Amino acid sequence: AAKDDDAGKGAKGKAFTLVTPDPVAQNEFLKLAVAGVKAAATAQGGSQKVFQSSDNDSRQQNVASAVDSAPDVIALVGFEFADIVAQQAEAHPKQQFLLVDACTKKTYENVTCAVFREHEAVYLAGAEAGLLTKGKKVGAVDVLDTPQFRRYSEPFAAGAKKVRPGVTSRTLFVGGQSPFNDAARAKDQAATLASGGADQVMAAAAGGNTGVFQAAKGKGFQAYGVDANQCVGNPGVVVDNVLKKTDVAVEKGIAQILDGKGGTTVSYGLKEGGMSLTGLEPGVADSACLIAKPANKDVLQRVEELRDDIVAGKLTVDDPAA
Amino acid sequence: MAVDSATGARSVAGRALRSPALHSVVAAVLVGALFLVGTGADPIGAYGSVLSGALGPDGIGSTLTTGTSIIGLAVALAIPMRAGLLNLGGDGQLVLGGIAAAATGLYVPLPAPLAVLAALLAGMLAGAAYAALAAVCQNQFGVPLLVSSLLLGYPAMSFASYLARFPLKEEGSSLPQTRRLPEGVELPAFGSSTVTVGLVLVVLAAAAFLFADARTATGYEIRMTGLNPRFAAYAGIEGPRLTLRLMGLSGAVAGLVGAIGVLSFPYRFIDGSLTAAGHTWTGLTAALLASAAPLGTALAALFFAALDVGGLAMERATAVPRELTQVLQAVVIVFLAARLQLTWRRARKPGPAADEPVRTEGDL
Amino acid sequence: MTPPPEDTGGTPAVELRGITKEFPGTLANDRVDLTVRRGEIHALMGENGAGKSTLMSVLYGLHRPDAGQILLDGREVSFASPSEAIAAGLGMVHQSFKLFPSFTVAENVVYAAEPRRFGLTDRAEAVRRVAALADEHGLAVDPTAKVADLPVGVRQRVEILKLLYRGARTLILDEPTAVLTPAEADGLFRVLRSLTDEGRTVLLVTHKLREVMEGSDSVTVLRDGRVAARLRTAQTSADGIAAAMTGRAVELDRMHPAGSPGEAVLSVTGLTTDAVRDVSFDVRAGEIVGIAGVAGNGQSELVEAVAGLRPVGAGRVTLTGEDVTDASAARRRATGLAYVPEDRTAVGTAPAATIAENLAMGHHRGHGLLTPGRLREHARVLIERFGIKAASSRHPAGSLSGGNLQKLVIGRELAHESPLLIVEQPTRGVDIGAIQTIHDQLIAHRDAGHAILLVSAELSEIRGLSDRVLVMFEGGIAAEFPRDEADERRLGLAMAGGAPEPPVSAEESVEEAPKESLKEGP
Amino acid sequence: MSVDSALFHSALLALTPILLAALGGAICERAGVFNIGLEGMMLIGCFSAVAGSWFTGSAWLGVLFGALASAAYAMILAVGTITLRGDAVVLGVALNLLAVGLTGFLLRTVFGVQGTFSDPGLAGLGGIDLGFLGPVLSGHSALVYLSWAAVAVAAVFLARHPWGLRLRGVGEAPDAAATLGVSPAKYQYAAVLTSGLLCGLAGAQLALGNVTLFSENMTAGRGWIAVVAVMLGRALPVGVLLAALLFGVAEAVGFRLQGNGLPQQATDAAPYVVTLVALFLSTARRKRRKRPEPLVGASS
Ligand SMILES: Nc1ncnc2c1ncn2[C@@H]1O[C@H](COP(=O)(O)OP(=O)(O)OP(=O)(O)O)[C@@H](O)[C@H]1O
Ligand SMILES: Nc1ncnc2c1ncn2[C@@H]1O[C@H](COP(=O)(O)OP(=O)(O)OP(=O)(O)O)[C@@H](O)[C@H]1O
Ligand SMILES: [Mg+2]
Ligand SMILES: [Mg+2]
Repeated sequence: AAKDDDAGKGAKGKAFTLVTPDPVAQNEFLKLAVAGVKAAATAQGGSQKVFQSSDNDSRQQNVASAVDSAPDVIALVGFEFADIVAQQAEAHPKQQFLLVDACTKKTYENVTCAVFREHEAVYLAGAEAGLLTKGKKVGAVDVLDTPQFRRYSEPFAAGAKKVRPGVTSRTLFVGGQSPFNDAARAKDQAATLASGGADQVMAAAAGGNTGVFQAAKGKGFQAYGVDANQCVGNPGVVVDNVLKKTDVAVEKGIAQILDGKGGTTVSYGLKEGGMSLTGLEPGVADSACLIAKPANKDVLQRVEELRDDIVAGKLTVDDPAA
Repeated sequence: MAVDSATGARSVAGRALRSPALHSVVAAVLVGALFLVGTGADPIGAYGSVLSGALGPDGIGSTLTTGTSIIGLAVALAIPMRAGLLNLGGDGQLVLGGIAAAATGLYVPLPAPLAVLAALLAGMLAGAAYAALAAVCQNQFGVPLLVSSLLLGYPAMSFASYLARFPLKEEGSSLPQTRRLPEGVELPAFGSSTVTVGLVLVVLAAAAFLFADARTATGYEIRMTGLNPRFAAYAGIEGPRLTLRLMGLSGAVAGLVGAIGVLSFPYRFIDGSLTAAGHTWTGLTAALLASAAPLGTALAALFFAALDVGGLAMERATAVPRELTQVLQAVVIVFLAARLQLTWRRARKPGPAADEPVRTEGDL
Repeated sequence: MTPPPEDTGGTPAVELRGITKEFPGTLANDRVDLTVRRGEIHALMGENGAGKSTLMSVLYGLHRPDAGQILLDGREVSFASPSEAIAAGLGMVHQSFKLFPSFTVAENVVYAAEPRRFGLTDRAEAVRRVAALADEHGLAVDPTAKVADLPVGVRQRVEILKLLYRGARTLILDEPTAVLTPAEADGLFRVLRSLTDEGRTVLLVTHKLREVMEGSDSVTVLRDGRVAARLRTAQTSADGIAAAMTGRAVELDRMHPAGSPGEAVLSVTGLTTDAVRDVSFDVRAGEIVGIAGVAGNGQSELVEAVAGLRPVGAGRVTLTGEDVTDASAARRRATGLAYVPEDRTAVGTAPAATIAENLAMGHHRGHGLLTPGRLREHARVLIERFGIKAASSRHPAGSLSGGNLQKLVIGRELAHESPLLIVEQPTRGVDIGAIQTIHDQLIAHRDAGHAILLVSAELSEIRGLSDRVLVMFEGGIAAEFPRDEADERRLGLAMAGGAPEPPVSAEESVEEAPKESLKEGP
Repeated sequence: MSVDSALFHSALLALTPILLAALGGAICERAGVFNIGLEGMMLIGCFSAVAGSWFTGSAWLGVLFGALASAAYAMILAVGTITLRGDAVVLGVALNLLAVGLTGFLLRTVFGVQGTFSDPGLAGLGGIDLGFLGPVLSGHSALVYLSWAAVAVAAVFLARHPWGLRLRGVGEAPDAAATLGVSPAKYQYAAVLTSGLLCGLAGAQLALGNVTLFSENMTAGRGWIAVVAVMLGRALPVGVLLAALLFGVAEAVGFRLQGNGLPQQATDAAPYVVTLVALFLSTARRKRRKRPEPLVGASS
């Protein structure tokens, strides 16, 4: 399932290789990256390959293997690649790299970065939660206690407090031996939040999100998904989703490099359309998200105002990873 | 058993052909082929890409790099296993070695080459001390080593993770990782490859183990303890002390592997990255497979490293998931555990329960 | 000397015809015929490895014969498992007891034939039935006691109760008296006789000529898997049976010349540890001190405490003038102690290691590197000196026969030339030729000026070798005899705790010590 | 629902898979087979239960499928150790490894996904409302109640049923059992298969009860905890229950403390440390009651 080449046999088109830090599997974020590289291949009339890694060893091996075949652009998603890309970019100055969701410390001519300001969209989701909470308690389930994951919990609390002073929040971490995939523990953590009174829960538990939604169904609270429209698979419990448009970042980044404008860092937030909520997107009516319900019209309206403030620079959201 | 060096090349080849390990590998490859055919894949193409991916010019470097940690951990776990002791806490010792090396490398006020040495020593010391703790649990508190080492492994990983995320963390990074070690505080690599001097250190450790096992009085005592602990105790070999020392050595080698990991690219401790690939289990498996005989352990570990790397290459080149190679590994062991006994049963009186550790004759 | 089968009259209780059983490399039973009349006590004799246990296992359904027939009460039967044999009225007490130490007596007896109530084991009923059965046959046992807490003699009774509980008409006993005092053995024979009086049949494997002469009605002797003799006990003698067993005339009791003791090498004062109470004695250079006693009276614990393998509770142990009470086993060996343990496979060797490696133990330090060549050379010397029959020193020690493995252990320990040698059961399970070699070596070792502490359950061995005999009973030293006063009657009396017993008359065989002590499960 | 009852509720949920697997391990232990492969058997149970539920549309058929598949998987251990006399530790470690590879491989080939398989159409085990039992005990899946029943049945079976007596005898002295016509191999096979079944149920509870999905390596060390629970509970069903309860409560309490400012790493480590301390205490107590042990086992 690693190879995904729909061309590359004799065609003179451009070649792109995407290396993922983890198996793509049900990882919505990585699925979007794959969609992005496919879209770029279509747009550029080229071919693409996807190498999936699972740990630091395989990441290094996959990047080395990608460099060996010298495609036009090697796209990499995830902060895990920062060191590896820096090393390879220095060793292979002719090879173009697109690093999505992270950047190298030093800048390189041949490394283009795309980073996201997740906290902006999470803040808006938090605002929805603040407006919707009945018991004035919200919460978040994070995979691990890391700065990256705190971007999904702290702005959530901040957004809720912004619209509803007096709201309290709590964050629990999945942890354990298999934190990214332990749906049972994620479910248990979410249930714990619920029994503590939280009725709006941000689900940033990666593979464990399913567990959070299952808890939401059982305990009757509302949840917020990430990366994809998770309302569809979990009808009736998901209010909205924080969307990180990796596909856009990958496709745009590749185009940018081919245009000769590589070597820069582009930051994607609400303003650039790189972060969003399902509720703020065009097809919201068919999204199956709770936010699309007529009753939540006011909520959505308030969130749109906040979004406009952030886009206009009138409101800044603190970045916990900064 | 003592390896008889006086055997001619012909008998070595003959022994290899008759070796149950080889038979098990062949059987596992056949089972894997059945799997492949069953899922509609081409076994020859798949195995071909495993081979070229692991041993071809592009792959051999990766195999040796992965091999550095797998061989190191296999040797680490084989050392106590030679005396019949199972150390299930390799992950914890590995990670403590890594974090200790990182902290030393970051803070020790020494010139770079000395700092590398200090970091390696700190890693070994941390691993040794922690593994010895498991031995103390058995010796003093009567908690079986298997359980004490297993249980102690988890808090060690949590502790290292805590250090990486709080006191030692790299400010501004979204990864739970320490700062990069200062310039020059790193193990030199061979040319432009990813293979570092770490491989040499690990091979030296394996060689020292081989020598001690086959030629020294202590190695002899360890083997006899493994074969019959009551015999060893009767002859005056003190079990608890030996356990403590062997666990210390085992932890030191595991810690060394952790330190090598940190002193190699990307020159920092990243939470979870030392253990994510599961090299400890692979190493344990290699040691079990070879009944902890030093040469066999190292060879089995290298074989598994090649499978690991080749599996990823196969996944890149064909539609076959790399899990296949993991299945192959396990099937080899299942066959070997069963086959071994078939050859073994003839030699010994049937006992009521299969509670003795498996021993092979000599090496792989 | 194979006379025709006895004219028996009536259908025999058990008849084996042409039983053949081959193990890889060993023809254990070769066309064996055996006829046991109902109501008799029939003894089966033969040297180690003659095939006695194998034959009984075939009868009991533990082994399938390669050829031959089994007839019970004239009907041909064929058992696929012991349960079928049990159902047909057979019962067997094995050479080593087959009991569950953590279970109660009642649970051991009813195991696999439990009384039930509402589908569950009816424990009250089990206790009741076992008590009744014990009463009926005069076997005093507490059904609720845990077997692990019982002395050997009582465990023997539990084994017999197991058979009676299953309604066995024919009882097979494999070396039942190996671990009993003479008095206990007599008690056992009284029980067996009362059982045959009820019409049951007893088939008895034993090495003790005295028992055969006094207790049995007829005897079958096996040699090398074949029947060597069928005898009516009343019409034969102990010498005759011994000759039939070995195929030659045997010198049954050999007395070795006395030693000339010098300085004390080992002094034990007030030693107390598990199962040992306040024991004091000396062993002097050039002297063999024998410790006699029924297994389980503290001999093993005493030896382990002296060898440094068991913590000493109180008292003092001095070795060549040095206080080693708290020293490690290694320290004691360095000070001057060598030790032949009673269990050569579990303690005395690593059977999976090579013969050379086993011979190296204790000789392996202080000579630089241990190369395979040096190991082999060391092995070659010892193999030659002690006449160990081994194809190659590279083979696993576990491939040696019992006697040769014993020679390996004894040779290795003698080669230490330590001032003190402790030997436990040196000839257990070893045949007559090897016994004589081992005895000669021990005597030579003593005459070279070493002190030897000998523990043996075999009275003839104790008497033949020792310059002084100590008798252990219930953890203490019950009696001490100089060489000349240590006759069977006195020793037997002391071993039984001084209880009166009938005088012993018949001779006892030399060649066999009890095969197994009571080694119970984990 | 108060926080405390929620705590015990979630502790009960978390411990059920561990308890079921540990019960299987205990039965093996009593029969004299050291089963270190609980983790792998449980993982096979997870996958097979999800596959069974998905393809039949019935969660209960999924449970059945999980139990049977896991039992079939346990046959490898049974044949390897009982018939071929292989080393139980080697085989157990291999089974754990094999299960990870096998389920990952099958996840891709059967479901065409990697990582996690979940689908709204996947039938899970619902909670049963037994309101009269109160908030802690009510609302669990049927397998949770079954696990309690299994403890009781196993306890009575081992202590009082004739077969339980025979099984314990086989574990204690196999040749003694054999001479009374009880085949040790038969009982050991039965024990290993039972442990397979129980691990299958444990896996089914984890994948269809605790959550409704399969993800790679989802057992995440629970099988190893079960091995520890067997040891801590001394292979007694009730002891195993208490050991699993200790672990479950330690973990649930850890979860709560996490929200109160304790770092996640500390709460992750807590259940293992608590278990280790419990082991210290229990062995120390046992030691004190026993007389000093010989360094070399005595045989007399
Ligand atoms: N299971 C077995 N496999 C192979 N050989 C065996 C087996 N059991 C017994 N033998 C061999 O068969 C022969 C007869 O053994 P058996 O145990 O019947 O002797 P025995 O007369 O009872 O001896 P002892 O007096 O020592 O008890 C011996 O050579 C023994 O080594
Ligand atoms: N259960 C068994 N399985 C396999 N081989 C056995 C078994 N028992 C005995 N043997 C082999 O049978 C042979 C005879 O063994 P046994 O112990 O009966 O020797 P022995 O005739 O008593 O010799 P010794 O006089 O040295 O005691 C040995 O080679 C031994 O390894
Ligand atoms: Mg016999
Ligand atoms: Mg013999």
